[in-house]
Parts: sequence; structure tokens; C-alpha cells
Amino acid sequence: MDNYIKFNEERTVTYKPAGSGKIFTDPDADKMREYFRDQKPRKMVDKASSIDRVVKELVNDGDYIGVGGFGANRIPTAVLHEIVRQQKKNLGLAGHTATHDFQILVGGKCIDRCDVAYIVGLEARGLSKSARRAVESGEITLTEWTNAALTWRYKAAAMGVSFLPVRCMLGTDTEKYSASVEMECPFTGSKYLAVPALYPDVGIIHVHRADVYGNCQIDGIMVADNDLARAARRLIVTTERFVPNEYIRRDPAKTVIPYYLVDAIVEVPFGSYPGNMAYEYFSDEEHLRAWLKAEKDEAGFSDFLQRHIYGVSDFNGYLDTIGGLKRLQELRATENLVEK
Amino acid sequence: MDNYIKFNEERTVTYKPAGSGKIFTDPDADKMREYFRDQKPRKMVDKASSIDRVVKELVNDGDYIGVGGFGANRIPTAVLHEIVRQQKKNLGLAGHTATHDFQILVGGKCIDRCDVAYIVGLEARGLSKSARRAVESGEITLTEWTNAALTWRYKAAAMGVSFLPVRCMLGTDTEKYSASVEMECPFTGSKYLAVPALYPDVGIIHVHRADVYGNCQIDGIMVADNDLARAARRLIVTTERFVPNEYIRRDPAKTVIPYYLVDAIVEVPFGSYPGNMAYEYFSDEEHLRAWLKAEKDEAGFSDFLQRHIYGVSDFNGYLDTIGGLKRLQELRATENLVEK
Amino acid sequence: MEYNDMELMISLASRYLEDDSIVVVGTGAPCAAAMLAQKVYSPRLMIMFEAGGIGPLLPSMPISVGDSRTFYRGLVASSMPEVMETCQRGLVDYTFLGGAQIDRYGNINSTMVGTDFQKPKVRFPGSGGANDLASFCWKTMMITPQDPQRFTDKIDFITSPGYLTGPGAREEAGLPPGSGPYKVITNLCVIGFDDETKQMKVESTHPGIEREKVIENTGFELLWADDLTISEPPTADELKVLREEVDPYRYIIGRA
Amino acid sequence: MEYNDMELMISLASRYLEDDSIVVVGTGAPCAAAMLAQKVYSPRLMIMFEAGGIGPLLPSMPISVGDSRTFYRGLVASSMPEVMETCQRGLVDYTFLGGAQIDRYGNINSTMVGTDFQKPKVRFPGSGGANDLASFCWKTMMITPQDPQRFTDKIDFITSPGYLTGPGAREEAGLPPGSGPYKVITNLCVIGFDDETKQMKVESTHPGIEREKVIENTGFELLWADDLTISEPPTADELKVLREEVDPYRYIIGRA
Repeated sequence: MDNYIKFNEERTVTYKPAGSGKIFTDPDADKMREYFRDQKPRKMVDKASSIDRVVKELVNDGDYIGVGGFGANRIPTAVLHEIVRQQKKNLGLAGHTATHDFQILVGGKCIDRCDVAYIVGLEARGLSKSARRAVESGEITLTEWTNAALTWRYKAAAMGVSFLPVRCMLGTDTEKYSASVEMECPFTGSKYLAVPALYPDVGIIHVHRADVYGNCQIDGIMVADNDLARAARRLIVTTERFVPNEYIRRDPAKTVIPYYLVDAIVEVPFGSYPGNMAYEYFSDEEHLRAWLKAEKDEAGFSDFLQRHIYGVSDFNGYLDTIGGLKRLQELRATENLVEK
Repeated sequence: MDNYIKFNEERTVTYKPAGSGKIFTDPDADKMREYFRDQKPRKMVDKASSIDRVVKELVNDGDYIGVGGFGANRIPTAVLHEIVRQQKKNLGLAGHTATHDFQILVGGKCIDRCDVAYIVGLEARGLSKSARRAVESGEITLTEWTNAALTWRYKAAAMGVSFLPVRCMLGTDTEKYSASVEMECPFTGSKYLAVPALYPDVGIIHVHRADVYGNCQIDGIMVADNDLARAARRLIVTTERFVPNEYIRRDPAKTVIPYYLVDAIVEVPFGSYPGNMAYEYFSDEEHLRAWLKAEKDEAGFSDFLQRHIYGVSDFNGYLDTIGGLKRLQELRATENLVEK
Repeated sequence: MEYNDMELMISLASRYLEDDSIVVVGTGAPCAAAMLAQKVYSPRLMIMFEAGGIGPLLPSMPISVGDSRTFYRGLVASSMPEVMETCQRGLVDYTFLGGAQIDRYGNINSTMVGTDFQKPKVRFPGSGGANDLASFCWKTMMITPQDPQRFTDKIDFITSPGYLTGPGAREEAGLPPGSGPYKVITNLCVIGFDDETKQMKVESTHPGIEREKVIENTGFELLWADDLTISEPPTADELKVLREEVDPYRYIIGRA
Repeated sequence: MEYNDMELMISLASRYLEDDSIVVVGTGAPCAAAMLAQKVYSPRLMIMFEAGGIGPLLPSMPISVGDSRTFYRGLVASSMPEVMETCQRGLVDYTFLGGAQIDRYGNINSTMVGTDFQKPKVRFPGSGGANDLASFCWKTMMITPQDPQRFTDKIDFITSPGYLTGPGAREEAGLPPGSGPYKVITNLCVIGFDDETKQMKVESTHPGIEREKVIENTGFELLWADDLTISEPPTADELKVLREEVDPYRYIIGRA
């Protein structure tokens, strides 16, 4: 019978830091175990709150943030706007396909460091002038990664280990500006990169429905949100709608975020606007174009932010500035392929 | 700004094989990449087959097998019986809470090696005399693990890496009889065990519904089956019922096994019997007790196997021996808490 | 009020499960203790099962930790990695283990008796999830009958880690700091672990049980708490709920 | 029949996507090429998107690789780790990348122009999933306009790996053996990679394009296939399907 261990004796190997990037968050799994034991709200009690309050109470200057969804799909816009409105400063960000979310936070000058996989662009829509200005000025410290690397960094944290071995980034400048470590497999001797667990101070996720305790359902793709929810020290959830706990218990296989991960939850209908919310409403491409256009000069952008964020008191106020329910109904029709 | 790398220079560390156990399957991720590229059936074509044929064509003497479900819950009984009926020999098994599945395969004397997490017992129901005899005789080579370790070995394979770091088994005899390697985290220096990817030759999984291409849905808990499905070289699926492809496309978030992982699929109503199938039918405790009782002496057990496996031509024949649809309807009532 | 050993052990165990905490249980007495705790002391105690069931409204005692009762009207029907990773991440407060042997440091054998691993005298199931839960959960408990064969320092196989060889040994082995054995509840007494030596220390003996009887039924030397007490017997409320709601068919409590 | 550069490039790309294979695509021309392939050549081509969408019946071109079109009536609505792990596991045949610079080995820059990483002259989005797909998928393709600034050996930043520094370099770096750049389809020609040197080798020039023009628009020396041909122009069928079914609003083909 074969024994597939290539190396069956003790041996020394080399761990070689492969990148010059900084690690912005502590990957230590034991420290996080203690944090989770002592601080995670295991009480299954009503955690419904308001946007204003969750940002005041759960987001501190200097925090490192992980945003759910995918750039302009299922993003927690209300919380992002409120972070800008409350002028939070020196935030770190996991730039895991950060598109409109990055644009909002950089617009508010909230970020000073970023783990980059994808920033400054809005995919097929083009590049954000404002975000590029900020990054090109050097005011944001960057460590380079990839979408998979960041996803696996969340997964390491979610699994409760301080690193995972991966096979991307190898041989490139992306590796050189990351903070990964070259190592080898104990069994095969194959080369791997180790990436450190990423435990954000705050995770912010928008979901389709949840009960007031924080048991959440998401329809369609998960992106990396199940792992992000498990990795975050504090977790803020916004939900399109509350449902009774009984609804959650009807199909427990659909619960992707259990209550004991959630610190606070806020009902925010159309909460991903102008992003896409699967089965609910399509992205508002017109408004996203308006963002990109407004960024072309700084004064114009200032006015734009004033009109849509600083000058309104809450997310419903923002929705009024873009045409309110009428516009949202159009986006609902687009999402559901209803002919106009 | 803190940089949380504890070690930012190249350094040598020790990899220390921690256990005397054998690794029964090759953890090499590159070899498996080639296998998956060349052999995985990426054609979305009708893969419906018969139990007889799938076991003939896809299970070879000497293969290493991973069984889905959890011992006596959502297990692919029809395939296991057919393996016994066709007298497959020298199989390896992932003993990841292997209870009734282990009992069947050992009853047929099919197994000669096993990665153990949980064997010879049927949980609260007691121990299998036949399985114990086989193991205590020394005829089955064992390597010791835990449920989590085996689950993560599947996960490593599913992720496409040859190992994962874990924190269980450390300091125990379970570690000493495993085939894990002691190592440390490149970032924190914390101690970990590396476990090797587990790629079974054949995975066998029973699901609630699937289309003929092999797109599968499972209701309730997944146990480790999403990872097992991704780790297996060849994958055999049995399904309670076929559904049209259109049904699958109606809720794509429910698809846990996509068609391109599946080599063959067979419709087997009541296919987990005498195991539990969530929302469908409860386990047949009476019949499981009959197994345990029959095992008490070897001659009696022989007769029992003759009556229920060797002496019937297929799974429907087996169901007839235990009372047919009438009994199955009782188990459906029990599962669904219907008062009798 | 009359009660048997099993009822006593389950009642005692239920009192250690604090409200707003999470426990991973197996079938049998531990599950009964968790259900009893939920109904009497800790209504928001969260029960998890290692195969993936989380927060069910248990309609009856599960037969398997993977059967459909374990997620009946549950909060989550997840997977084994999900539950194991939740434990490894440090979110789970309590677990219960069983075994054929246990030593003074709370190390447990559920693998084999004998000296030849490949040809054991008696083979048991092995770890299952026990080693994982003992490694990851903060506080490990045990409900077990006590006799000198079972409570022994001549443990044939350490399946699941207690305090291993004593103070600092878990940490040195790489296990998560701060975790470890918490209480052993037997038919004779309640045993904790000494902070300094990490060895078993009797905290209370059950009504009518002499110290001598405990010593006779233990294969190693026990420590004794300075403030040794008599275990508080099951209350009428505990017994009523246990008998009428938790285990009406006496599957577990009928075993005593 | 008249056609523009974009229509030509998409048509050419579509012919390389074999039936019964899997491709991970982004938005834009690659998605159009995959859709065209499905409709004309490879009905069972499986399209995946890195955010989790698998096997959709695309009702229209997605705007984002994570928008709801990417799993509209899909086979699976999964997650980013699921798709990335499927790639890492070796199940994905093709991918398409884009970038600001590409060198003779097919290394691609989509991160920055300049020499100071923390203060770049021009900052682009970065890898996104590009580096991952280039590392894991078996065959990487590119659809891109060709000019000497873009096709350069003075690449400022290798975001995604091509053949790195040449033969054996990917394997030495630890990347999965057997994977790497496959075709670069430009507005002037179709470029493959030489088996021995792993450098770009022109396989066909487009109708009306002189060799000289290709050379002028490349910042490094190109290899030329011995059996250099003229690219087969888009067929009437390709153009009809592309214009009427794949991109009726000319989002992509209108850009040329």
C-alpha cells in the first residue's frame, strides 16, 4: 500500500516574507478567540437599531472596515453614507472589489489605508476621478492583494486560523507589494503563499431579510459575506426588511448569518441603492454616471456630495434626491425584466 | 500605524511529522488539477444511470471511498449495498462519522484501510459487533483523525490546496496515530497541525433532488458534502427524485453540487433508508436494531446479509424485505411528526 | 423526592449552562441537560450539533447528532465545517464529552483499550468530533458513571485533550489558551479542576455519598475542595420538566 | 460584409472557446465573446463570473461581474470563494484578462503606471480577480487594442502572471504547471505563445493589416509563426448573432 507522504522526517524549511506591504489588522487567532468569547453578543435579543446610532456606537475613527456585497451590488449604502456624514476618519478598508463603496468612503475622505484587490474603478462603468486623485496623491497607504487572496483572508479568520495557503499572486509584483509569506506544503513540498487572517474591526453587510435578532437571509450570490460576517469583530447588518423569527425557522438552510454574529441590525428598504439588489432592484446606472461625472472637478463634486449626502439627514432623504419611489419602481422593473 | 507581522525576515522553521499513520490518498494538488482538467465530465449531458452500472463502472477494487451524509442520515444506501453485492474488495474509506455506512461495507468485507474519525459505533444506538470484530482483528489498516480534521481534509481538496492548518488533535494520541505534521504560522508563530488534502477516488452522495445533468439540491444540513463533492475524483450521486433543469434554475442559490462535478446520477426513492432523510422519512430504528442484533453471531449475520442484500437483486428488493411502502410511509409520518 | 442517578447528573449539569451562551452537545444525557437548562434556567441557551444543526426547537431527543431533529425549526441548518469552525473561532462556551477512560487531568479515551493500536483489545468509535470540541470549546464537561477502571491514570489512549500533562501543557501543545475541562459530573460527586495543578478536585459529593466511596471508585488520587459541599439534589421543578417534557419516554433517565 | 474592430476581435475570440468547457469572464468584450460562442459554436460552454454566478441564461450583458444578470436563471448562485476555488482546483479552462500594459511573455499590468508604488503616476484598479484567474485557469486570453505603449517590455507592474521571465518560470514561482497565456486577440492580429520560448508569436494578421503595421504597434520584438495566415473575418452568422442577440444595444461593439 502506498504511503503518499513525500517527507516523513523532521526537516527545516524557509519562511520567506514575499511582500513589502503592511498587515493592517492583527491575524492572531487566539486574541480573536478571546475577543469573540468576551465581546460577541450571544444574547438572542432584539438588536434593531438606527443607522445614525450604529455608526455612532460601532464605528470609531481609525477602525478597519470590511464591506459586504460586490462594489455596486448588495452594498450597505446607508451605513457608508452615514460614515461620511459623521465624518469618520482614518479608516482602513478591505478593497475586495470596492467600487461604489470605495468611491463613497474616499469621497468623504474617510480612508487612510487599504488592502487592495480592486479599487478606483467601477468595472465597465469607468474609473472614479476622485478615488484616483486620492490614491495617486499617496494619502492612502496600500497593500496589494487579489480578490481571491482577500476572500481567503476572510475565510482564514472565519475558520479560526491565522493563515491559509494559497496559489495566487506567486511570481508577480502583486506578490511583492502584498504582505504574504512564501512557504511550502509539509506533504508535497509544493510552493505556497501564506496569507494572514483578516479580522476587520467592523463588518457592514446588507441582506435581503432578517429577524430582529440578526438571523439573516441573502438571495442569490453570497460573494464573500458569509466569511466576512464570521471574521468581523463587530458586525452591522442592514436589511431590506424584517421578518418574524418564525419565517427564519421555516427554512433554516437559508440562514447565512446567525444572530450571534450580529451586533446591530437596521431595516433599510432599498438599502443597496444605487447598487443592484438581486431580485429587488437593478443598479441606477444614471445616478452612478452622475457620480463619475461630478468627480471630474473637485468643486462640482463637493456640491454633489452636499446635495446627496451631507445635505440630507438620512438615507430616505437621499432617496428623495434621486427621484424617490418612482425612480426605485423603475429600477425594480428593470431588475425583474418588466417591459416598460 | 501598526504592522502586525511578528516575523518580517526570512527564517527557518521545523516541519515535524506528528503521527505514525499512513496517508492513503495522494494530496498533490497539481496532479489532481490535471485529473480534473482531463477527466471531469464537463459536458452538460444526461448522466442518469443505474445503481448496477455505476458501481460496475465507477467503483474499482482498491478504490478509496468517501461517503456523504452522516452515518445513518442522508446516506447513499443503494450504492453501498451494491458495492457489497458486487463484492468489491480492498476499498479504503474516509471514516467521517461512518456508522451504518461503515457497518454495511464492513459486513461485505469490502474495506482494508480507513481514515478514522468515528467508526464501529452507531451513536446512541450502540456498537456494531461485526465492525468491531473486523477492526479488532487488525485486518483494516487505520489512520486516526477527527471529524473536523477529515472535514478540513476534504475542504483542502475542494479549495485546490494540498494542506490546511488546523488546531485540533494537538497534544493527544489521536495526533500520534494521525498523519499530520506540526508546523507554525508564518505570521504569528503559533503552532498548527497541517492536514493533507483528501481526494477520494470515489465520492458517493445521496441528495433530495437533482436534474439529469447532476445539478443537485440538498435540504437541511450539508454535513461535509459540498466539500466531498468537490474533492472526489469520481462522483456518484443518488437522488430521491429527478426534477427538470428548469426547477434547478428557479433557485440557483440552492444548488450545492453543480453538474460538472458529477459522473453519474441515479434516481433512488427512499435511497437513504434505513437512514434518516430530512423532511422525507425518519430512520428505521427497528431495522437498525435488527442489524445490531444480527451481528451478535457470525452465522446469523450471514443469514441477515443474505436476506437483505445478497439475496435481493436491487434496492427496491431490499425495501420489500423490510415492509415496503407501508413501512416507509410510517417513517414518513414519524419524520413529519404526524401523529398516528 | 425520589430520583435516580441519571436524573441527578442531568439536573446538576443543567445548572452549569449559563443563559446566553452556546453549547455543542451530542445525543443522550448532555442533550437532556441542555434541554433541561433551556426550560428551567437558561431560556436563551443556544444548542448546536456538530453535523450542522443550530438552534433547533427540539421536538424530541435526537437519535443522532446529524438527524433531522437537530435542525427542526432551527435557526440554521449548516454543515460540519461551519460548526467546527465556529468552535475553532472561539464562539462556543460549553461542550460535553463521554469516554471509556478519563485521567486526573481530564484527558479522555474513546478510541481503544489495549497496547497495539492496529490490533486493539477493544476498539471504540474514536474521536468523532470529541477531540475537536475538547480542543476548541472553552469549557468541557463530562457526565459519567464513576468507577476505578474508568477514572484511571493508566489511560490507554488520549483521544481528546484535557489538561494533558498539567499546567501549561495545552498551551505548549498549541491548543487555544483558556480552554479545557470544566466539570465532571458523576453518579457520586461533582468534580472541578484545580487552578494550579489542573488536576481533578472534588467540589461536592452527592447526598448520601461518603468521601470514602468516591475515593474507592477513583483509580488515582483526587484533590478535595476546601469548601467541599453536598450537591444540591434535583429540585421538584427540574424533575418535573425532565420527566414530562425533556424525556417523557425515559430514553435517557430510564437507563440509570 | 462590413464589420468593425470590436466585432472582429469578439468573433475571433469566440472561436477559441471549445464546447463542453468552462470559461470565467468579466464584463464587456470577453462576455460578448463567450455569449457569441454559446450561440454559434459551443452551446454547452459554461460561463462563470468571479463573484459567484455560474451558468446563467444571460438575458443581457452584465454591467458588473457581480450583478444579478450573472446568475439569472443560473445553475448555481454561489460565492467568490466557490468560483476561485473551482479555478484553483483546476476545473476552469479559459479566462479573459484586460490591462494597460502587456509584455512579450503575456504578463499584464492593471495596477499602476509609474515607479513609486505608494504614489503612482496613474493608478488603475489593481488585480481584482485577474491575478487569480491568470494563475489558476488553464488558458488565459486577452482581447485588446494594440499599440506600442500597451505592448511593451517596460511593464511598470506585473499584476497578473503570464509566463513571467520565460520557460519554467511559472512552475518555479509555484504556479500550477500547464497553465498560462493562450491567445492575445488585437485589432491587428491574433497572437499565440511560442512553445519553446514562451514569447508572443503572431499566428495570423487581420485582413488588410500588413506585417509592418503590427511591428510598428508593438514595443518589443514579436515572433512570427511559420505558417502565418490571414485571420478569417467574421462570418455573416457571427455578425448577425452578435448584433441582434448578444449586443443589440451596441454597448460593446459600438465602442470600436
